[in-house]
Amino acid sequence: MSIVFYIVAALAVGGALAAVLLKNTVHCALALTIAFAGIALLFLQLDAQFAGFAQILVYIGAVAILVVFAILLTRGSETPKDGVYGRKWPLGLVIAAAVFSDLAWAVLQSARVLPHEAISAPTVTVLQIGNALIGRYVLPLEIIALLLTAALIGAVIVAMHEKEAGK
Amino acid sequence: MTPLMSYLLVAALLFAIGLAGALTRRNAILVLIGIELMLNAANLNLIAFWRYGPHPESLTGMMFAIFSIAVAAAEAAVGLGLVISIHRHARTTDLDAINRMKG
Amino acid sequence: MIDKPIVDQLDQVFILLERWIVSFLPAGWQAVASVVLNVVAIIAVFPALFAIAVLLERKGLGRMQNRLGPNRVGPFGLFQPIADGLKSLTKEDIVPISADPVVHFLAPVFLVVVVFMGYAVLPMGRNMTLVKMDAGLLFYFAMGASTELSVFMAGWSSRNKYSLLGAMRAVAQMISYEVPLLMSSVAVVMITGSLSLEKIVAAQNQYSYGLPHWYIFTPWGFAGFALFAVAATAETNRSPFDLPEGESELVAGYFTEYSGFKFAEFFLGEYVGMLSISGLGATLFLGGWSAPLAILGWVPSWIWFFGKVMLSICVFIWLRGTLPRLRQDQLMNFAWKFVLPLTLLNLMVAAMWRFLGEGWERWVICSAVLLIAYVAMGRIGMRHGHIGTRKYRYAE
Amino acid sequence: MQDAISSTPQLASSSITQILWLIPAVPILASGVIALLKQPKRKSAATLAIGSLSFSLLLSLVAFGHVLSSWSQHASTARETANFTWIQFASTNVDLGWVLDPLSAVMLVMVAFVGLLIFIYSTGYMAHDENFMRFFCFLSLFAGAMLGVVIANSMLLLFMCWEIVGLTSYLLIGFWYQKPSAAAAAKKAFLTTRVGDVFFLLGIVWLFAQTGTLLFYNHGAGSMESSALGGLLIHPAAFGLTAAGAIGLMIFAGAAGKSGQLPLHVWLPDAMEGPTPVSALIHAATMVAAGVYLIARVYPLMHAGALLSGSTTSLTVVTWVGASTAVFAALIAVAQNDIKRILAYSTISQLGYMMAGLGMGGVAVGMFHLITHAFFKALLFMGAGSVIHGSHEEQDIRRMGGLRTAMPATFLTYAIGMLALCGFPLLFSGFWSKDGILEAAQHWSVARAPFYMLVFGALLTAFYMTRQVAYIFFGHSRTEKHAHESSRVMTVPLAILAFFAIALGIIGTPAWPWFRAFLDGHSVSFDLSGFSEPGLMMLMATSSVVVLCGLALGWWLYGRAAPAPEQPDVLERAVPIPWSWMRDRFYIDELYGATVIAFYYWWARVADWLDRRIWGGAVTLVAWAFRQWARFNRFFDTDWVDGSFDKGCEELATGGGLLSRVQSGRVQTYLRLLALAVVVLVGLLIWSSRA
Repeated sequence: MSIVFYIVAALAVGGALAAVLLKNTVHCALALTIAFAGIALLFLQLDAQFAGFAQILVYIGAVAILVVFAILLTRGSETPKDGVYGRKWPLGLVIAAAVFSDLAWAVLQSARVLPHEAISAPTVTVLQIGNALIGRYVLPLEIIALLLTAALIGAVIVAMHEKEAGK
Repeated sequence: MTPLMSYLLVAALLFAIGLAGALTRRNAILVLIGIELMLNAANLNLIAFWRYGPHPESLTGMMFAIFSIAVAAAEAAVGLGLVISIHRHARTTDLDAINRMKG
Repeated sequence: MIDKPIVDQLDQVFILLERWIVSFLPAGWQAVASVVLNVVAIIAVFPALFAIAVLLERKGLGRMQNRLGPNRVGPFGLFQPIADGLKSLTKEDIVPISADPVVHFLAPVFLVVVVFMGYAVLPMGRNMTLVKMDAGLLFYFAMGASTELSVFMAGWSSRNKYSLLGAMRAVAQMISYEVPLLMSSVAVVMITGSLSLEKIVAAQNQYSYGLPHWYIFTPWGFAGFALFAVAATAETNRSPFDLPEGESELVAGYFTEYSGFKFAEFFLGEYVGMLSISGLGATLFLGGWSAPLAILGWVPSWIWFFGKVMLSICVFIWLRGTLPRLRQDQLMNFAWKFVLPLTLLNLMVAAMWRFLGEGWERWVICSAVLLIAYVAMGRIGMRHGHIGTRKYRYAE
Repeated sequence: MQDAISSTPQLASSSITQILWLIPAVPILASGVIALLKQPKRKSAATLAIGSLSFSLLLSLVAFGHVLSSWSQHASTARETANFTWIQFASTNVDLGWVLDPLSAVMLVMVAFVGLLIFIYSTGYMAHDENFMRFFCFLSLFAGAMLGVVIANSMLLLFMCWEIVGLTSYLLIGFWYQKPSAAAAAKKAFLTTRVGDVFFLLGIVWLFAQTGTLLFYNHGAGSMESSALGGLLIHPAAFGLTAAGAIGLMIFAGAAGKSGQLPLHVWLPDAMEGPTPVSALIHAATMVAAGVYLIARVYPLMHAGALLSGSTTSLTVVTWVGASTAVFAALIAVAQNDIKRILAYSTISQLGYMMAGLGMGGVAVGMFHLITHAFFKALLFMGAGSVIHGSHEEQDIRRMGGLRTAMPATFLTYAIGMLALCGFPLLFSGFWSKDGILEAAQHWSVARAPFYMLVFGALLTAFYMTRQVAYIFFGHSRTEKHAHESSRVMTVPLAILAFFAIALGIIGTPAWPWFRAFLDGHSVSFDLSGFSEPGLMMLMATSSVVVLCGLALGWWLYGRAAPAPEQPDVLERAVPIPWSWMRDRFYIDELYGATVIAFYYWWARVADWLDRRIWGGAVTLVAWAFRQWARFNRFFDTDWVDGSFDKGCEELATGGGLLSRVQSGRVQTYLRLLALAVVVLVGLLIWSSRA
């Protein structure tokens, strides 16, 4: 496997670990963006250009900012006095480990089935994606449109300042 | 180790890390972060399978990933909105303290 | 007529140069070398442009404000940028104690990196793009979107009320203007049918009766360019939208706590961002490296590209000198209630434009729709704005 | 009332039959009005009662005249009936109706006339009694009921009036209910007559079942007419009796009860507790006569199928009962000291005579003695009443005496009555009516014994009456209380009755047997040849001799040497044992007491024991069973059904509790569970795909 994959994978996993383990919430958020970047690179490495750029645009561009905003708004930046982790954190850890072992076991077991050699890189142009979106996946597209507007309005209402709503 | 298996392992690891984050962290936002990570792990899986699947030209995997990204964005927005409103009511984002929905 | 090959050679001078240099290296390294060479070229050219821009801005503003501007250092103040650069390098780099050292340090670096990443896809001349990417525009906007993060990192890490407030304002502004920026460029994509910038320029590089097919000369194109310009200025925190580092109340906005080289980096990041956004604007609406007139075809393509970029820089400077600063809520209202709706409308008009077919009807209809919408939105939308004459209250 | 007038074949029903029902109705109506009057209206009550009875008397006389005229024209039994259907069941009709024939006409006149006299007498007698109103109310009710019995053509109507008569006798005997002895006597009278009435009712029902009709005379379809009688004869009943005979005996039992014949006579002497007019009217003249009248009315039934000897078994029984009663009662009367008890026993013995007369000589003989007896017995009772009244409520003859001078009028009328009762030859009615009976007894083919018993009875009658008169009127007064003569309102009816005691004999002499002809419905003419019948003169001689011997014996024992007040009776000294038997009424009461009453008590105790132990036990048992069942139900319901239900709910609740703990409200717990579930599922998947 190419060196690049290891580097990028390490970047993503490291970012994720940092995001989970760091004390300061803002640092976690930034670590998260690194993880997102790592994953985007993985996408690119898998020749999914559009997905990678979309990932960068959506996650790093919007979600990260959103998370940071949320942190600031809820004064999460001050480190909580009674420890960062929840009460029964070891249980969580154990369960996460169990899940990972399951998944890993599944992957390893199915080694025989998975294809070995990398197939020729499919040249995916944006045009094809456009056609696919409008052609085969027009319904999901419309639904996603609807979902996004609903989420937009919903988020606004949920977070609206109580005063207006309370009037 | 085929490339696909490595990708899948990375995705599984990411998923586990996200889950650990979600389960252990006290702050609500960090739980959301954990969830975002899990979603990304899933996307990675999708793209990996698409890439090493039998006929990648059908674009299903990638399209699916793209839609999942869109949905995840929406979900993040709503989730954070909720966290903010909870914070306004309960003055805290500590998940252990927020148990008003107790049965 | 001048010999075709000479023009071409002149046109492709940089590419030929690069190829010549790379040929010295062993085969294995050539690919890497060419990439490195290109990157080095970009990193060299655009900071230089930055220096010129800074000089131009200070001289231009001065002239606008009826004063000379810097003319001490070198003839007519030409070496002022070099002086500034030296100054920033030598200045002491103070980091507040309470600041978060890692993030504080990373913010400017991240900003510069991300901004320069944007240049990878810009077509500076005929087949002079670093990476000929199919979804080039998308890549550009992906990189563009990351700048906000660095602004936030800067603002927050310096643990200073003003800087945090400034960062928040900047981020809010950049986010709200990012959507119209994207939407107006989407119109262009819709017409050309591809995200790759080369195709877009190629589409505009045709001439009929000597006039180029630039998008700006179409109703939706003109509206699109106008909105793009507005969004671009907001995106780079320039002139009317430079609230974040509004000197009067927020000292220097999110980079108040920065000094020395990090301050210079922010400055660099800002101007390079301005250059890249104007480059994009040129490629999208002004035909990139295509000549304004058919007959001027012999002039090398990159000259046209850099000419247009410098022209837009002058416009930026001109705007900075004339327009007053907008208040935050006016800014936001303007974005969400005027610019965004118009861009969406512009998308529709572009669609109409594409399906109405040749002929004068589509000109009339499209322009009519756009004009009406502009007037209506302007009057209705902005009525409560009552930007009237300023009234002074003298102390009694 | 649906008035279906049905005339006998002989005569179309005249207007008098139409209104015959008024005779009983008016006195009953009067009694109703008196009952509703307010207390102090004494005079109006008396006038109302006497007025109503006099109206009935008048109407009876008219009816008598009518029958007399129709008899004289057609020289056959003039019978008119008026019948109607009272209730109509599905197929059978309950018919009521009244009949006017010589028998009922005579009785109507007798009852009304005697009743009226007694009413007038009792206004004087009861003047001082505060329950004057009530007395007259009961009396007029009694008179009405008695008249009803007389005219009844339907067995049911007769029975109804019969019961009302029984009721009024109870009420009048127990008139002074404060006295416990009066109340006991009333109850005794009522119960004993009821015993008789039970058989009477059974007879009625049997008759009705057999003949299908209640009416006596109904144009040939009546029960007393030949067609029905024929049917009755062919039906065999128990003990070799024909149906007719059996029914006749049953009806005779009812009559015996009412008329105080041997087995059921015990109530009559005790009935003397009632006021004297009551005794006079009811226990001398009318009510006791009702039994005899009843037998006369159903005579055709009893006489049906008479063999050659002219007598059926039922009539033989009647005769024997009558004769034995006559002798038995006379014996007891000899040893009595109470003035009214002596008369009561003499009534019983005379009734025995009437029954014997009916049994042997037929309706006319019996009825003639009944009529004459009614008059002189009423006279004797009212005389005794005036004596008691006079001697300030003193009833024991041993403490009376010498009233001959104190109460001359009463003495004179009483003497006439006594002589008529004994049957003093030729002059008095008693002689002729008793002679008829003796003549019938003589010719009775079945046996000679009754004749000798009746002759001995006549002797005894003469003896105890002279004893009584001697004790009361002759000798010197044995008490210091000064007796005084009764007022005119009491002595006048005595005189009238005395006249009739003498006069009535005429209509029954053999020379001019008017009464027999009238009743039997054939012509009669006055011819002395009647006397010339063989053995008649011999019979009259023997009876006269017997009577005179009785009188002489009586006068010899009591008349001459007025018995000393406190000494025991002359006869008692002579024959103490039989005397005590006779005085104590041959211990019949004690006999009954020992047998019937004892049985009754025993049976009551048994019934009580049964009731408490057996039925009570059964009921408690059932109750107990139900309680157990209820307890089991409750157990089943609460412990088992509810119990299991509650337990189920508890389980649910605890389960719910556990489950709710899972919903801890903390998001992360949910996430953990989710993840755990995934792990488990994947584990399962792997495990299952292992094979």
